[in-house]
Amino acid sequence: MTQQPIEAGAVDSTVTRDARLGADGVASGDAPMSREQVLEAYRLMLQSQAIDDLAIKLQRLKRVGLYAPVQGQEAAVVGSALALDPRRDWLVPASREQPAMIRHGLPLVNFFAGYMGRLDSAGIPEGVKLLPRQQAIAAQLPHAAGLAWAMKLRKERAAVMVYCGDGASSEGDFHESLNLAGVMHVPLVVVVINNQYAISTPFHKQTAAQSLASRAIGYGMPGIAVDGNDLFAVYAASDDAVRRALDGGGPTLIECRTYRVGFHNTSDNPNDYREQEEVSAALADDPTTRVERYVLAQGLLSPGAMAQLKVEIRAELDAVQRSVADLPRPEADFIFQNVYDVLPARTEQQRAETVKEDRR
Amino acid sequence: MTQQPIEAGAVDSTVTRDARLGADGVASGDAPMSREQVLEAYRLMLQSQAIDDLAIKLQRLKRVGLYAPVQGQEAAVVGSALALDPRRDWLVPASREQPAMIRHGLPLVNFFAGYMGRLDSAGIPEGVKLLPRQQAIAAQLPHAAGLAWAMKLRKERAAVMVYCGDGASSEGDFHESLNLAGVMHVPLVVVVINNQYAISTPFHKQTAAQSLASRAIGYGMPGIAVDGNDLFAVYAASDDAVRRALDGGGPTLIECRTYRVGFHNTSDNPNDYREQEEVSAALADDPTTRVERYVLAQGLLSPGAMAQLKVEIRAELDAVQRSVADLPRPEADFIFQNVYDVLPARTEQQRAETVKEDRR
Amino acid sequence: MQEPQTVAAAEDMSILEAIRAALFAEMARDERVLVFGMDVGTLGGVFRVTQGLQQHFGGDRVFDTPLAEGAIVGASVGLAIGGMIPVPEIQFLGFTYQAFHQIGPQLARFRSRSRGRYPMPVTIRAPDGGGVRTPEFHADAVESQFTQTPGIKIVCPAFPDDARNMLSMAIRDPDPVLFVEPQRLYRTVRGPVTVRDDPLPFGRARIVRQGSDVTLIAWSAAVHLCLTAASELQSAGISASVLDLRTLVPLDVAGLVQAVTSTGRAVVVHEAPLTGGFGAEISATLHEEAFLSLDSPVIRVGGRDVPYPPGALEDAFLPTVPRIVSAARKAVEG
Amino acid sequence: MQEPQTVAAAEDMSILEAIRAALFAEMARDERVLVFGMDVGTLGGVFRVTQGLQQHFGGDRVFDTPLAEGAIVGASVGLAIGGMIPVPEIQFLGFTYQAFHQIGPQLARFRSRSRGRYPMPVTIRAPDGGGVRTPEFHADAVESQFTQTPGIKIVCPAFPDDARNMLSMAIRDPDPVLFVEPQRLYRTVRGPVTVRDDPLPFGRARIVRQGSDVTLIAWSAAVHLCLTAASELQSAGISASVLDLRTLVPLDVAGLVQAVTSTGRAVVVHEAPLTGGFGAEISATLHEEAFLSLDSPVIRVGGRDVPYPPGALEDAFLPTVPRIVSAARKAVEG
Ligand SMILES: Cc1ncc(C[n+]2csc(CCOP(=O)(O)OP(=O)(O)O)c2C)c(N)n1
Ligand SMILES: Cc1ncc(C[n+]2csc(CCOP(=O)(O)OP(=O)(O)O)c2C)c(N)n1
Ligand SMILES: [Mg+2]
Ligand SMILES: [Mg+2]
Repeated sequence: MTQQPIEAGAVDSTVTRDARLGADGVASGDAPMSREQVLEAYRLMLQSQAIDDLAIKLQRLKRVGLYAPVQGQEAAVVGSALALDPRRDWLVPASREQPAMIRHGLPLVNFFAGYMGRLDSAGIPEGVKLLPRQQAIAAQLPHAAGLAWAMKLRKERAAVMVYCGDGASSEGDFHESLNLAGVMHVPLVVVVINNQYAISTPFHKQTAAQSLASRAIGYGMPGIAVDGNDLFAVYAASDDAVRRALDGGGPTLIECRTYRVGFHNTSDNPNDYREQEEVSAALADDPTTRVERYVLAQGLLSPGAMAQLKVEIRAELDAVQRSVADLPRPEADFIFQNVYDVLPARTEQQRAETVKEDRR
Repeated sequence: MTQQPIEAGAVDSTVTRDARLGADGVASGDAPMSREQVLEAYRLMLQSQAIDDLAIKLQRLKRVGLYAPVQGQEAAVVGSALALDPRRDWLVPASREQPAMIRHGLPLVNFFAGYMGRLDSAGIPEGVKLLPRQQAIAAQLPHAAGLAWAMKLRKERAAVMVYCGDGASSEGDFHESLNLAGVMHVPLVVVVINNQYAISTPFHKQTAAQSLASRAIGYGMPGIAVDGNDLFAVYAASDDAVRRALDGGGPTLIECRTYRVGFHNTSDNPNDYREQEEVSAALADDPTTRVERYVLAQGLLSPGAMAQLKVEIRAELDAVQRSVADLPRPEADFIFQNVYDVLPARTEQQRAETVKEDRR
Repeated sequence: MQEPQTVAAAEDMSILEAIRAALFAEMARDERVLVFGMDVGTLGGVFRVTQGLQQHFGGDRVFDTPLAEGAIVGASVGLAIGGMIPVPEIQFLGFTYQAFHQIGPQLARFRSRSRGRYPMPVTIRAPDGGGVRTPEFHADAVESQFTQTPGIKIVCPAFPDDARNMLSMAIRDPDPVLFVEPQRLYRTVRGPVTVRDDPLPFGRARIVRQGSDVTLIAWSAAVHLCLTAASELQSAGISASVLDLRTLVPLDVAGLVQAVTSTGRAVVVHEAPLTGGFGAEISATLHEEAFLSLDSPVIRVGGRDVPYPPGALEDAFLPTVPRIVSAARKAVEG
Repeated sequence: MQEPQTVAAAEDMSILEAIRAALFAEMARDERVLVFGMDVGTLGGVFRVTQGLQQHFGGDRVFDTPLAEGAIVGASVGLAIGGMIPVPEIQFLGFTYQAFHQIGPQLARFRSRSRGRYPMPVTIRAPDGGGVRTPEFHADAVESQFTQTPGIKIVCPAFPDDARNMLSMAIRDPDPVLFVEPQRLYRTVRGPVTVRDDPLPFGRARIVRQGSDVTLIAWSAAVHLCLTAASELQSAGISASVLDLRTLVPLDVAGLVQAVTSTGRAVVVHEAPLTGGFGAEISATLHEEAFLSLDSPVIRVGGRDVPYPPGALEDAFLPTVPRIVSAARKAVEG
């Protein structure tokens, strides 16, 4: 063992891609997505913006508790999720990947029911290969590694895509699960949405690393950093990674560099910790606008059809939201459901008490 | 932020050193250590072997509880520790760095008292800049990062060296503390003793990474992998890292590749999980033998003086061991000492009870 | 349970202001005191508890850390060894889960492991508790989990005055302290704060309301539920004492026994799930120490034995005033 | 508390053999069962509990993992979602500290968080307990810490028969189970093992010795201390029952009450530090549920409220037979 040659510098597994869809909406090289895919992506990005707007409005009306907007990260989230086949692959969200969850099969009603406290309707339907949002930062990563491991053990041809943030990359769970995924060589795609902030903490206070993708080398997997505002670059990297996973090539780490344009969540005020100029710069490079320009330039939609689409999206959401508002609120004993397969006797007694108290 | 250029591959911070002191005991290039340092190292390595032998013997006689030998790792442990100035720098051990702890100032009596249950005498004396051994794998790493941070905040010119194993590199604590050390840019030297095993688990089941040093890039610090059986290579890398730390250059990760020749500890039997050939190969490249050949070839010691030295070392240890055996065993209420500055009333009552019971 | 001498005139503050005042005072008093954690620096904390500290004391003494609770606590151990007095914040007590291995087994034991060489003057601050419809984990009141790892003290103030003085005491304490801040009360409970220079040591419970029929025992936000319940009980002709435990470790066994002996009946209230909650310790202790003075068994009112639910349902989970009132009635009337 | 029907003849086994037999049986019965953790594969575990499993079932079903407890438990969550039945080993219960954030807040809550979509048929095996002079952490009996995170069951067998049957039950249980193995008893306690195909559900305590003056309550290794103490008490003219709790969650409240009512006196014994230990829960529950049947208060005998000491001093820390005997005398004689 001591005789093994000392490596002449570890091999750098970080690959970098050139920009594919620039801020001007012009694609360099062949588009990695079909026209249908581009339109699906565009629709999802628009829908994401509309959901942000609606959920924030509902939060202000106290009909939604807390909401964390996607704004600015649409290309990163949508471009990666589109590389999955929802009937085949699994999606493991952190807590800011709304369009990915919906694209993967979470019905809009269930989605809004979750935010609006209609808990009986808020579950993930049977058959939808999706995990619930995770509120403990990075805790979903080992789950995803284990799930990918299960796919491998069962010889199911399926990939697992898991999301986390730049902040999450500092947690022990990040490290332990990527290392495990590497050594078990499981079909996992880790998408780090590096939006430059963890609440108020900027990326340069999160780590001294130049890139998070560079961590891949320490886990023996390929890593790639892409412009997270470039739909095509994100999709191409994700598609590569999913294919590799399906072909037994093991896990991949993808870092999408983007920017959290909005507040951290509805109880945050970013003016307390960052300059407006920074936000303006990011706003000037809105990822959806890039796609919109492309869609128009390529004639995928006419300006009229585009305007129509936006109206439709908002109308649909509003209808859903109104139908959710009509759903019943959960009974008090909801909290005892699904704690165990069969409630322990003592807890069953607490349930009975709760029901009685609630009736009073 | 999204406008920042996507890096053309992250810079690889892993530097590799050529062998300095080969298996034949011949140094290539200038020796990085003075004659006195080589002799000090040689003595410490011999002493480490003698401690292994004695402690294992005492364990078999049930006078020591459990012992984890250093055998095979002497160059890695001694070469790194020698780069420290014990009056200036701090040493944070894992649990298999006996010669480093002794070199850093832990008196032999206290050392043996710890293993032999003479707890009243087993402490680290005031002024010795050393932490106790750590039984929770990797838990010492954030302590060391914090300690180095304190040095920086206090503007003390001091480095902190912390040890951990290849197994430890998989724990979340490893990641969290290296990332913290990187971003706080603290004077820390992390020495990973990669002895190829964590109990029975070989390195290739621990991680898919080619090198642990390669992880440094993900924390924004320099990383270096050295032949851990090469005293000069280990020393040179450690000395560089300590200097960098003292000069405000931040942390360094050093991976020493070596081999755990002995059992994991006195209750382990390595024949259950590895081939004898592998051990024989490692035995054939004993790091102390390398130094011994060098010492003889350079005429630093005559064969007679060398034999004499070995006798002296064993005699000293035996005397210490016998004097420790004469020390009193701790009283039952030792367990209540140092739990708090002042014991809570209820615990004080337990202490009184314990004393009473013990007298019965 | 007599309070010591006052050294400054009382000032009206919220709990949040009281905590901030203590941080300012201790940082000014001792330059070894450091405040750090996620978002505590530039932002001043997600609740703005640490607002102004970084501007006042500089980025070397008040800083934002990476998102890693284990490292925040683990680094505190090293900072303490290096001569500093760390006051780390864990953003919510429910994220001490991530640092659990560095709290009980490391921070709490380092004095003992090092045979006294390295005391740990570290104060971990963390908000907890329900009633404010936070997302999952943000309300988990898991203080009792730290009572199984001796070496750490657990302080749970319910009033601005205690928050102010006990945080100062915690920071000056040579031992580690978990300082739990009731987030629901941060801005809603105001009261007079009198800075004490030589406060009583930890481990003194306080009677915050005198009564003769039953003693309601609580700490943290639940103290205020008990006060409300006591008022309701008063209207029903039941006179209830309220005992604020203030610290779980050290536990004021004598104070507990005295308070309960005077009424012969007790109800203990906490937000954590009932089973394994610290109410069990209080009940067991009281039965051991005051069995003959008890006219009826100590009744516990806790959270339900289920995971903390989504905000919309937290009232079904939490101890409520009606539940406390009916437990007290049961204690008194059988 | 009647035991169900036998389906195979009794065989004499150690606890270790019983556990291994259960693993073999469940892996053979259901190919979704996976065994993994540190050193469980090639080596067969540091105690050799899993010896032979990898040879028999192959490296895909029995494997060594990296040294990361959080990932071991966290991956189990994902493996369960993916349709497997994970039986991870944590090398010692004292290293569940490192996985704490993945056990209570994740594994235990996943069924509830996913509204029933993802049940968690995961059994975490971990040895614990003192008396064998292990290094720090290796003896920590921290089972009570998991009683504050509902959703997980806690099983603590003391006899080979229970170890065998309850491990099978745990693996077949759709909910997560923490299965605590008393390392001190692994090879020292032997007894008949009868494989039951349809065992009683969890949550049934068992009277392992009948007596009339006092009930000694315990689980895990402490049951055997209580049996020894009961023999000693017998010589002194005191007739003691011993109740083996077997599971902490679910808790057999009815069985507890019945066992204690019949003697009117109780002592509860555990290895964890006294304060916040599960003995408090037992005591509180008994007082709540059986106050009028108690002739004297429930007495707790636990570990001392200090960190687990080095091996040489563990007897000063642990509950011992003399301490149990004198507690029982006090319960009986006042
Ligand atoms: C373990 C844990 N620690 C702290 C928090 C509080 N918290 C919620 S979001 C957040 C920042 C997350 O940053 P990042 O991972 O970059 O994701 P982003 O919010 O940018 O999408 C923090 C600290 C938490 N939820 N979980
Ligand atoms: C947190 C934790 N998990 C598990 C163990 C049990 N254990 C003791 S030593 C060891 C292997 C350590 O391997 P490595 O870090 O390579 O150090 P080495 O023993 O090779 O020096 C393990 C798993 C432990 N002590 N701490
Ligand atoms: Mg972020
Ligand atoms: Mg090793």
